[in-house]
This record gives sequence, structure tokens and C-alpha cells, in this order.
Amino acid sequence: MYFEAEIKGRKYKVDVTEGRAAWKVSLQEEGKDWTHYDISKNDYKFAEEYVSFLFEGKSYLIDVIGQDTEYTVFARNSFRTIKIFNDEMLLHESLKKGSGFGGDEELKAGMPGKIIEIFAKKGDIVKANKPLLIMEAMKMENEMRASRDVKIKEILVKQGDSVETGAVMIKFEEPV
Amino acid sequence: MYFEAEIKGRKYKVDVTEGRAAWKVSLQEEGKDWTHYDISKNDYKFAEEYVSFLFEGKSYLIDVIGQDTEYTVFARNSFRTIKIFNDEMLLHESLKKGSGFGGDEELKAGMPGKIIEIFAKKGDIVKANKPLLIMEAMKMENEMRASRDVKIKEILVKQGDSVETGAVMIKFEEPV
Amino acid sequence: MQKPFNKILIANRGEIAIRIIRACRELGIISVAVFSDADRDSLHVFLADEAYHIGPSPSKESYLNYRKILEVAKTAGADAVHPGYGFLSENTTFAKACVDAGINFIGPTPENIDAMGDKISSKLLMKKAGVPTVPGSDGGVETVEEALSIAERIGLPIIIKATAGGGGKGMRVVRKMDELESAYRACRSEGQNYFANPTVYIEKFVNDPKHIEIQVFGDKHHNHVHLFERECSVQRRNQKIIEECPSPSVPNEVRLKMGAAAVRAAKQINYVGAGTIEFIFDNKTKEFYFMEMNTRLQVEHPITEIVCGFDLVKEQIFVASGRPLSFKQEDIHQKGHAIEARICAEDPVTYKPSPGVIRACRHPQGPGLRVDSYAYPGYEVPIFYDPMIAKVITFGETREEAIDRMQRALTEFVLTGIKTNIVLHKTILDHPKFRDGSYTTQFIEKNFEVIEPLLFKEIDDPMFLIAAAITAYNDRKSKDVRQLNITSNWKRTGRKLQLRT
Amino acid sequence: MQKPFNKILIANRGEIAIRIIRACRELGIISVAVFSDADRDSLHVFLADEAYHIGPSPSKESYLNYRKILEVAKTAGADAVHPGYGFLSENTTFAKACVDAGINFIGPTPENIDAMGDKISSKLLMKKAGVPTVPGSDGGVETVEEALSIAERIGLPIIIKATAGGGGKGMRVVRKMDELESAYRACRSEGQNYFANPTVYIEKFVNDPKHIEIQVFGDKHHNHVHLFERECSVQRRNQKIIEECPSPSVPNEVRLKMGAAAVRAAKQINYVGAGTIEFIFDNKTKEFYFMEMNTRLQVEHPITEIVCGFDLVKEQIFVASGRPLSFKQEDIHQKGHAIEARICAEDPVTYKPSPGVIRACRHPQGPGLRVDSYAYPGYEVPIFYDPMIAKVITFGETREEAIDRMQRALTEFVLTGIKTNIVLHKTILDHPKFRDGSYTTQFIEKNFEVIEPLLFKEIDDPMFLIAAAITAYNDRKSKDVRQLNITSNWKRTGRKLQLRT
Repeated sequence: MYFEAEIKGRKYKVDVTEGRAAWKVSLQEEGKDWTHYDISKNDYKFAEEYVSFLFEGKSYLIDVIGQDTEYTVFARNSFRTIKIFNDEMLLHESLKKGSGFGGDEELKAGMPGKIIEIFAKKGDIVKANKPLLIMEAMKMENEMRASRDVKIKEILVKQGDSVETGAVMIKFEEPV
Repeated sequence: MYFEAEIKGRKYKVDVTEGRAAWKVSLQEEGKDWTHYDISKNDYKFAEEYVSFLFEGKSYLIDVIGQDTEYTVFARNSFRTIKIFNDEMLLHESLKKGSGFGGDEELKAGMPGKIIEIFAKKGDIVKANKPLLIMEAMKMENEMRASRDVKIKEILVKQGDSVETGAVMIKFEEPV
Repeated sequence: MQKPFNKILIANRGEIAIRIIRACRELGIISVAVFSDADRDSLHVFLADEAYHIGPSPSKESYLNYRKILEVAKTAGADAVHPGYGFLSENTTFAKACVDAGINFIGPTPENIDAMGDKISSKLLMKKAGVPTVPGSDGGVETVEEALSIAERIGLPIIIKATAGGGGKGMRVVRKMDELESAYRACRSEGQNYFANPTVYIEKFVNDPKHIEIQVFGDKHHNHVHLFERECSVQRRNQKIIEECPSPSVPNEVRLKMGAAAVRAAKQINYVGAGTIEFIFDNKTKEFYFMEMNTRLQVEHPITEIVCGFDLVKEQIFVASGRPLSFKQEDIHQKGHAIEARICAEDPVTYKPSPGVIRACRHPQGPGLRVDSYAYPGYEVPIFYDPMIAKVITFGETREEAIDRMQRALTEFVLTGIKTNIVLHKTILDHPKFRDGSYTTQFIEKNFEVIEPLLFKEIDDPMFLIAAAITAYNDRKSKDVRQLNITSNWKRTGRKLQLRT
Repeated sequence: MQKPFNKILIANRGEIAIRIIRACRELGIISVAVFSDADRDSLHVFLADEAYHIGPSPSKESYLNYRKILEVAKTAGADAVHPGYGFLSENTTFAKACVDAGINFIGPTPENIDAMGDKISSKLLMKKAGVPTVPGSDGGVETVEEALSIAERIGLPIIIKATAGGGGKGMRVVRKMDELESAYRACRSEGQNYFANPTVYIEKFVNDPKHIEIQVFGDKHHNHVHLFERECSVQRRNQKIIEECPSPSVPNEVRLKMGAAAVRAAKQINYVGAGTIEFIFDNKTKEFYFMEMNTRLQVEHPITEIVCGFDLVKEQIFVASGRPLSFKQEDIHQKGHAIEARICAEDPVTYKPSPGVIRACRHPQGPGLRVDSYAYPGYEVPIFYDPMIAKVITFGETREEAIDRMQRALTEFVLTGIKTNIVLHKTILDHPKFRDGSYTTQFIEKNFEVIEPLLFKEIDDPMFLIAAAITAYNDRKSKDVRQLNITSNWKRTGRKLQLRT
């Protein structure tokens, strides 16, 4: 099965084949050669809560969370969020414009919370790293700043609103 | 729903009714009066791994394991094994002869193990508390003794056999 | 030994509620938990002997609703209440209400709380007691203009604090004049929102200081002792995340001076129970200044319990029941070294809270280790309360052993489903400035701006990619499997129907 | 500090393998786990840095297969092997093979093991060293007749022991002459089956004794010290289940005498590493007799680690690398009190092993507590190995606090799906004979014949009945629900088909 994956901004081509006793996984980082891994199913073992992954002589206790296009892999108190697209999805992607998976035309809520204050209005130009709004969650006020110079296209929340994870709060114009 | 239950040899009639927000459970120990309990569903709460049961002002963290006719309830490092029969089963029971649910016409393996030695043969009469066989499990030799005076009807295992949990090893004649 | 109380209600939640439940159980005292809507499945409810619902999820309507809590205490027949830390622990009204209701409040007297509750008057009190204090506005600052003029007088950097604030809330450091106004307003608004009091004051901000605090204890017989120091300089967003005991930076003669000053402070207000005097510590001059007193048990009390060898919560209970302190100053010694890491449900890079459902959860175990946690698999960390879900405390013969042990403990701590700061802790523990003990309260701010590479160096990507790829493969496959099941079910049902006809 | 070794292979499983992995990780040493078929999902495999398969489930073909283990050690590039306890820990052949392969064996010398491996010759050695010993057959007993005559000479009760035996296997007490023959045969057969040696010997059975043992330590520079005693008299089937340190029954002068005798024993054979001298202790006369020496780390080592304040596993590693002992006799003191409870997968009434799948599992946490466990939710306890799955160790300022704390810890230990002896431990801890410390090795035998009522007094039946009834109700209901699903699936599929056509 063919996938395209992105981890920390780096893109990979991925191929997975399932055998009776082993997995064959091949990885190719953009501009590099393919690397092939043979993983015995007894080395990638589902143990109730976790996966015990014996990989290149090391023992990892891992947990993989997510679905569709985004997976977070936990291992040894570290984690990676990996975007992964199968053939179908790649099709949809290609239809969407915008600079790659990482593209960011909006400000989303990273967690459930409450809007305390909004510093910008429609049409404003906000310089990179300047505050857009303050959101309260878990009794802390979190200042959300612009990741780049942005022009406000639309503001979908107002002071006092409660927002859920992933809710779009502000839309920006395309980068100029 | 009507049940009959047995706990530590004592028999109970049990009636369970489910409401939208609460359980109604009634218990009657043999020869005693009915006691009625109203249990709010928020007081009998499934919390992932356990059930948190707030009962008569006390907080119990419990786990119930089993199915069909036998349930083991764990709470505060203590546990009870409870035999419980719904209408259907009671019918079947009534067809079987033998002294009630607890009746014991055979020696079963309490755990998986290996038969080390057998002391009796078909037709033997073995006095209560005398050894019937030695079974090895978890590196210990466990001597199985007769719970009452028994006459051996049939021996279904031989020295060196490996047995699974619940396997019948020896059948006894009806008590005289 | 006769029981100090029969039944104690714990007016708190999470790990500290559990800490107190344990002390009660070991003393044969019945423990009563209280819980909000969001906390029906919280571990403190499971572990207590009894548990009662007290209201909706927001703290204001549950854990801060002292009338409701008092009512429950009476219904349950509790003869004492332990407030833990935060929530009602420093609320005079509650303390008074308990006393009036004939229920013992396990903590300082209302007078003690009042005396130290206001940062401004407490500072004056401390001056009187001969405890060194920091230059600043000797009172509330009512206007931006006033704030500006004070800033000019004592010079930048300054720190603005809400008089009623605490725990990093209503607190801002100002290093540039043009930051002052927004910081001033922010503090006032947070003070208003969280503590119903907008008053703020200003102090000279000792540049690059350490945070050293002294544990004190008093009883109802005018006995006061100190249990030496804790260093709590590792902070993010002005909140402690790693504490250690003893401090690697306090010379013994200074340690004794600080202890003596802390005892003077406690005697000045005839303090009862467990309390902490926080000092700003200048690591160059080894000068120390009174910052504030916390009139309650601290989150980080375990490192003192381990190094001094006493159970501070049991001692609180005994003292509240009227017993004299079970130890004298000369019985108290530091032995070995202890470190605490606060494990929070938050993004280790942005420090943003990351509430959600915990999946796998296996706590560290083994030698030289203590864990106070309320996490369990399947537990949903609510968004309403503090993001700290566990404390990992390690100890050893030496500081080095305690640190190595903490690294070991965190490596074996499995906690998935939510983001945590475990990996941040591991990075801190490996940092040369932490290893050599020279770190200050600005340690994280200064050294962890670009933290990601540090955090994620441990393992390379292929392992992660392979795991994600195999999972994606299985997810895709399982969809087809579901299709299959439906058809086969259909077949089975089909057969059933035939049989019926 | 330079690392004593680079990589250590741990030739063991379960909690002790994990204990050693932790010591390695804290010292920056890479840990290598080995596992049998049954142990692919065992926690020691998850926690180690590296893990290798060594064979089928039965010990003989995996954890006792020293050739395979040595081969793995070479492949993995380990420069040392730690055998833990049991399995190959007292196997001279293995110890020699390691040395020959240039791999450091973390334990005593082969000569040490041989000297103490045979209970008969070791007894003579100890006589020579001036260590008190018990009257009995000064050698193997080859016939039942011989056994009978010895029994008549030294008088009943006697104990028959397989020369090569240990851990309660190949051991029988005889109180009536007519029990002697079957006991004699049983010991020989167990000796043959487990230790490939049917030889047995006979000793006077000190009536109603205590089991007191002394921890000793030696290095490669002829230094030998003792770390005081442990009392291990709480036993079932001749296996320890609760140990404490210090013993409530040993007066200090006797304690010092026993320590001195133990050091003489260690010096007699120039012992290297951690070892334990087990004594039979007569609580009336306070006399003690040498029983045997265990030339390895003990299950119960943690209570000594806590009370004396040293990490014995790290010390083993340092000593094996050639370092002199890090402590002298005068540095070693007992502080506070520690208790260990062995949690076994067994029926608390019949003591029969209860292997199976663990469902819920939450270990105790909090102050004064150490847990060494390899249980986790969903783990299947295999039938092939020892039923001990966890050790709970508590400590406190006093014996009373340690006991109360153990009760607290066991109360919060949630472990379901299999039967465990947790409730047995709780009953023991509450028993007056345990509380007053007068208990002996026959404590359980004598006081727990009819244990059920004691065990189950804690909660009355209705709570259990209601829980079972609600579950039975839901099970019954869910069957109907399943029916429903099938039909609705059928409907859905039906629709699908229509769409297709």
C-alpha cells in the first residue's frame, strides 16, 4: 500500500506490504534513496495497551493514536505527529490549492476554551508574532500570535465565546 | 428480571429493574424478608477499567468478571464468586439432579497443569481428605484430596497428561 | 495511639486529595471526598472511603463553593476538614465558617491567613520581624502613571503582582518601559477574574534570581520549627515544574540564617500548622529577600518529607487536633537528596494545556521513587482545573543519584493520548546548567527558546514512520473487514430467516 | 564517574529483571533482556533497552539454557551478565562459562557457589568458621531405614531437605513417624525433578522457630560487611510471603552477634558480592543456628536497601567491576522500619496458583512506599514460572507506621481478573501475633486454617450481589442488542444491494 507522509516538515514516500509473518516497509525521504525494512510481526507486537516494537536491536514501547491523515506516535516519553495520505486522499489533496499540507490560512483553537479578548478586526494587517487574541483554557490566559504577516479575512468568534478543539477562529487572506 | 443467586452457600432471590436514571435491585435471602435498593446510575458508574460504586455512602472500586452462571466480583482486594441463574437456566437446573448448584460429582482441574501421580483407580473408595492425585502447576506440586468419601467411577487422565482449566479428571459415583 | 479525628472531609481534588486520603487511611481516619460534575470519574473519588457530589464543573460552583462543602461535611459527620492547596486553602471565610460550625480546619488560623494573605501588609510585618524584604511600592498601585513613576524610581526590571494573586496568575515581569502598560492591565484583569481583586503592587525584580523557600511548622503551643529549604527555580510561566531539596546553591551558614529568619516570621504571627516562606535568592551575593508566605501545604512538600524523614500531612492532622509538634528543631536533619518533577498535561514546546483522554498509562516504580498521581488509562483530564496530573519524586544518597534516578523514572513513565511535559523534564535534567546547579528562575526562558530539536533528539524518525505506516495500513484494511462482517452477518441473518419460514 | 560496564545482559525475567534494568539505566549502562516464548509480552522485555528471544516457555529450554544465553550475550556485545535470583544465579557451570567467555558474572565466584551449594559440606564449613549449626544427618540419607533411625536418634520433629533444593521445593517437615516415608519420597522426587539431584538430608526441626537472615557483602579486596538482619518468618508452603527489617524479636546484642557470625561465614570462603546467611532463630532462648547461605541477591533485598540506605544492585555491579565496597561496617546503620509483602497470583485460601489474564491493575502509590511489579492490565500471568507478580514495600519512622502504611497500600492496590493473596496479607497484618511480633514460621499454618471468614469480613454481601445482578442483567440484555445489530446490518446491506442493482 502506497502512502505519502510528512514528519516535522520533511516529506516521505512510504510503501507497506504485509506478509504472513512480517511487514515490509520502505521509506524514501524527498531527494534521498529508498530504505527497506523487514519487520517480523513478533517484533511489532500488540500487547493490550501498547505496541512492543523491537527495532534494530532496541526495545520500544509505543502507542499510535489518530486516524485518516494524522497519526501521533508516542515512544519513550517522546512523540511525533505524522501526516499520512493514502492514494485516495492524495487525489483530494491535489484538487485543493495551497502550499502543501502544512499550509495555514486560518487560526484554529488548539484546545477547548473561552475567548477573553480579540485584538484585530476584519481587514487589519497583523505583523508576524503580534497578538491576535487571548483565549482562556485550564485557568491560563493564552495569547495567540500571528505566525506570519497576515491580513484578516474574517473573524468567526467574539469575546466570551466558548470554542471547541479545532474550531476556526480567524481566517486570513492568501499570503501576498 | 428475576434471578436466583448463591454466594458462599447462601441462596438469594434477586430482582433487577432498570429505570432511565436508576437501578432497582431487590434481594431476599432464603427465609428472610426482601430488601429493596435504589441505585442511581451515577452511583454505579462504569469508569473505563472499573465500576465506581457509591453504595450506602461508601465508595467502592469494583470489577465484575464472568458470564452465564458465575460472576466474580472484586472490591477492595476482596472478592466473591457468585452463582447466578436467570429463568432459562433455572429450568435447565431443575432437570439436572444432584444437590443444588454446589453439587460436585467430579474432580476438575482448577488451573492448567500436568498430572504427576494418581493414587486411586476405578472402583476405589477414597475417604474424605485423602489424596486422589498430584498435579503440577507453576512449579509446585499440588495434592488434590477428596472433599468427601467417594467411590471412583472413572479416571479420565493418566500420569504425564497436561490438563486445561476445568478439565474433568476423575468422576465419582453418586454419594451413597 | 488514640485517633486525632474520626472523619476528615477533603475539600480538594486530584493528587493532593489522594495524598490526604492516604494519610487518613494510615491513621485509621475515615476520608470523605467531594467531587464536581467533571470529577465523578476522578481517582480521588475512587480511593476515598466516602464520596459526595458538590456541584457543576467550574471551581466557583464546586470546589470554591464553601457553603456547599460545609453542608456536606455536616451531613457526612466529618469532625475536620483538610483544604489541601489552592481552592479554599487560604480562604479566611471558609476557615472561620468551619470553626463556627464546630468542624476543625486543618490549617493555619484565620488570623494567620489574613496576616499573610495581603502581600503588602505581610511585607511590612516581615520587616518588623527582621526578615529581609525587597524594595518596591509599599502598597497598591492604582494608576498606570503611578506604576511608571515607581518603575523609574526603583529601575527596571520590575515585577507587577496582583495583591490577591498566586500560582503564576496575575503576575508579569516588565523589562522594557513600553511593556509596562499592557502588563499592568493584564495583572489587574487576571486579579479581578481569578481573585475578585484588581489591586496590584510593584517590586524591584532581582535580576536572574533563584527561588528558595523554607518549610516551617507551628503548633498550638507556640512551638515553631523550620524543615530547611527547597529550591524551586525551574519555572515556566512563573510556575514551578522541578523542585529539589537541599538546594545546590545555598551554603550551610546561609541555610541556617534563612531557617532562623523563617522561624522569626512564623513566630511573628504565632503561626499554626504547615507553611512556607518564599525567598528571592541572589546567587551571586547569596543575599535573600522575603517574597511571600504560603499559609498552606505546598505541592512540593514530598521532597522535604523524604529528606527530613517526616510525614507532613500526618503532622498537620496531629497539630490541628491540638498535639504539640512531634519533632524539635534539633531532631530535624537533611539526609540524602530529593527531586520532584511536576508532570502536566501540556504541550512540551508551547506549554499550552493539552487536556483529553489518557490512553496507555504506566507509572514508574522501583527504588528511590515516589509517585503521587491521579492519572489512569481511560481517564479524561478535564479542562477546568490545573493541568498537573502527577508528581514524580526521586531520592538518592547524592544529588547525582537523585537526578539519574529521575531520568530513569521518566524514561519508564508511559503516558499516551495527551501531550505531557515529560520530555521537557528529561531535557532540563540533562542541561549542564541544571546538572551544575547554577540554574535560576529564568533558566527555561533563556535556554529553551528553540527546544524542539533538544526534545526530540532521542529517537530518529524511521521508527515513528514505520509505526504510523503500519497503523495506517491496518486502519485502511479494517474498513474492508467491516464490509466483510456486514455481508457475513447478512448471510447469517439470511439463514435465520429461512429457518423461521 | 566512569561506567563499571557498558552493557549488561540480565539472565532473568519478571520483577527482578526489571529491578536490574533500573539500576543499569541509572548508571548509564545499556540493559539487555532475554525472553522465552511465554514472555514476549512480559514487562521486562518492554522496559529493557534491548531484548532477545532465547527459546520455548519451559525454564529448562530458556532461562536455564545457559549456552543460548551466553550466545546472546556475545551477539549483543554485553560485557557483563546479571543472573538475578533463581534460574542460573547459583549455577557454577554458568558462572564459569561466563568467566571463560570473558564476560563478567555479577555475583559470587564459582568457588563461593560450590562451597555453599551443598547444604551438607557448607554446614561443616560453618562449624569450622565458628558459626552455630543444627544437629542432624551429617550427610546425605540414602534409604528410608536410615532416615527412620536418624529421626529416632535426634527425635521428632525433623525436616527433610533435598541437598540441591531451595525456595520451598524438595522440603518437608515430619511431625509423626508414619508421615516420614511419604515425605522422604516426595523430597527425593522433587529434588530429582527440579534440581536433577535426589539426595536429601535430615535435620532436627527447631520447634516453632523464627527465620532470621543476615545480609552480607564482600568485594574482591577481602573486605566483608553485614547489613543487619531481615525477619522472614511469615511463610506458607515454606515460602516467605512477608519480610520485615529490623526484626521485632532480635535484641540488639544478639543482632550484633548474628552480624559478626555472618561476617565470619563470608570471610571463611572469601565471599564476593551480595549474599545472605539464613539462621533458624529460637525466640524463647534467642539462640540462632546456621541454616544455609544464599549466594545471590534475595527477593527481599529492598527492605535492607531502605533501612540501611544503600542500592544493593548498584553495589553488586560496582563490586563485580572490581571496585572496593562503597561502605565500611561503621557506615552501616538501621534507620526506620520496612516491610515487604509478596503479591502472588494464587488463591488466598488454598494457596493454589491462579494464573490467567489480569484485567484492571492499579498499583499503590504515595509516601513511604516502593513497588516492584511486572503486572499490567491485559498481561497474562504464565503458568510456567513463579506465581509472585509484585512486591509491595512500605517504610516508616516506626514499625507501626510501616504496617499501617502497608494496610493502606494494599487497600488501594487494584488487581482483578486473577486471584491474588492481597487479602491474605491484609488479614496477616491485622493479626495480633503479627502486630506484637511474636509470630513464627508456623504462624500461618497454625492461625489460618479456617481463613475464609477472616478474609471476607471487610464488606458484606449485598454490595457484591447487586453488582453481580446488574452485570447479569446487562449481559442478558446485550444478547438481545446483538440480535438487533445483526438485523440492522442486514437492513443496511440490503439497502446497499438495492443501490448496486
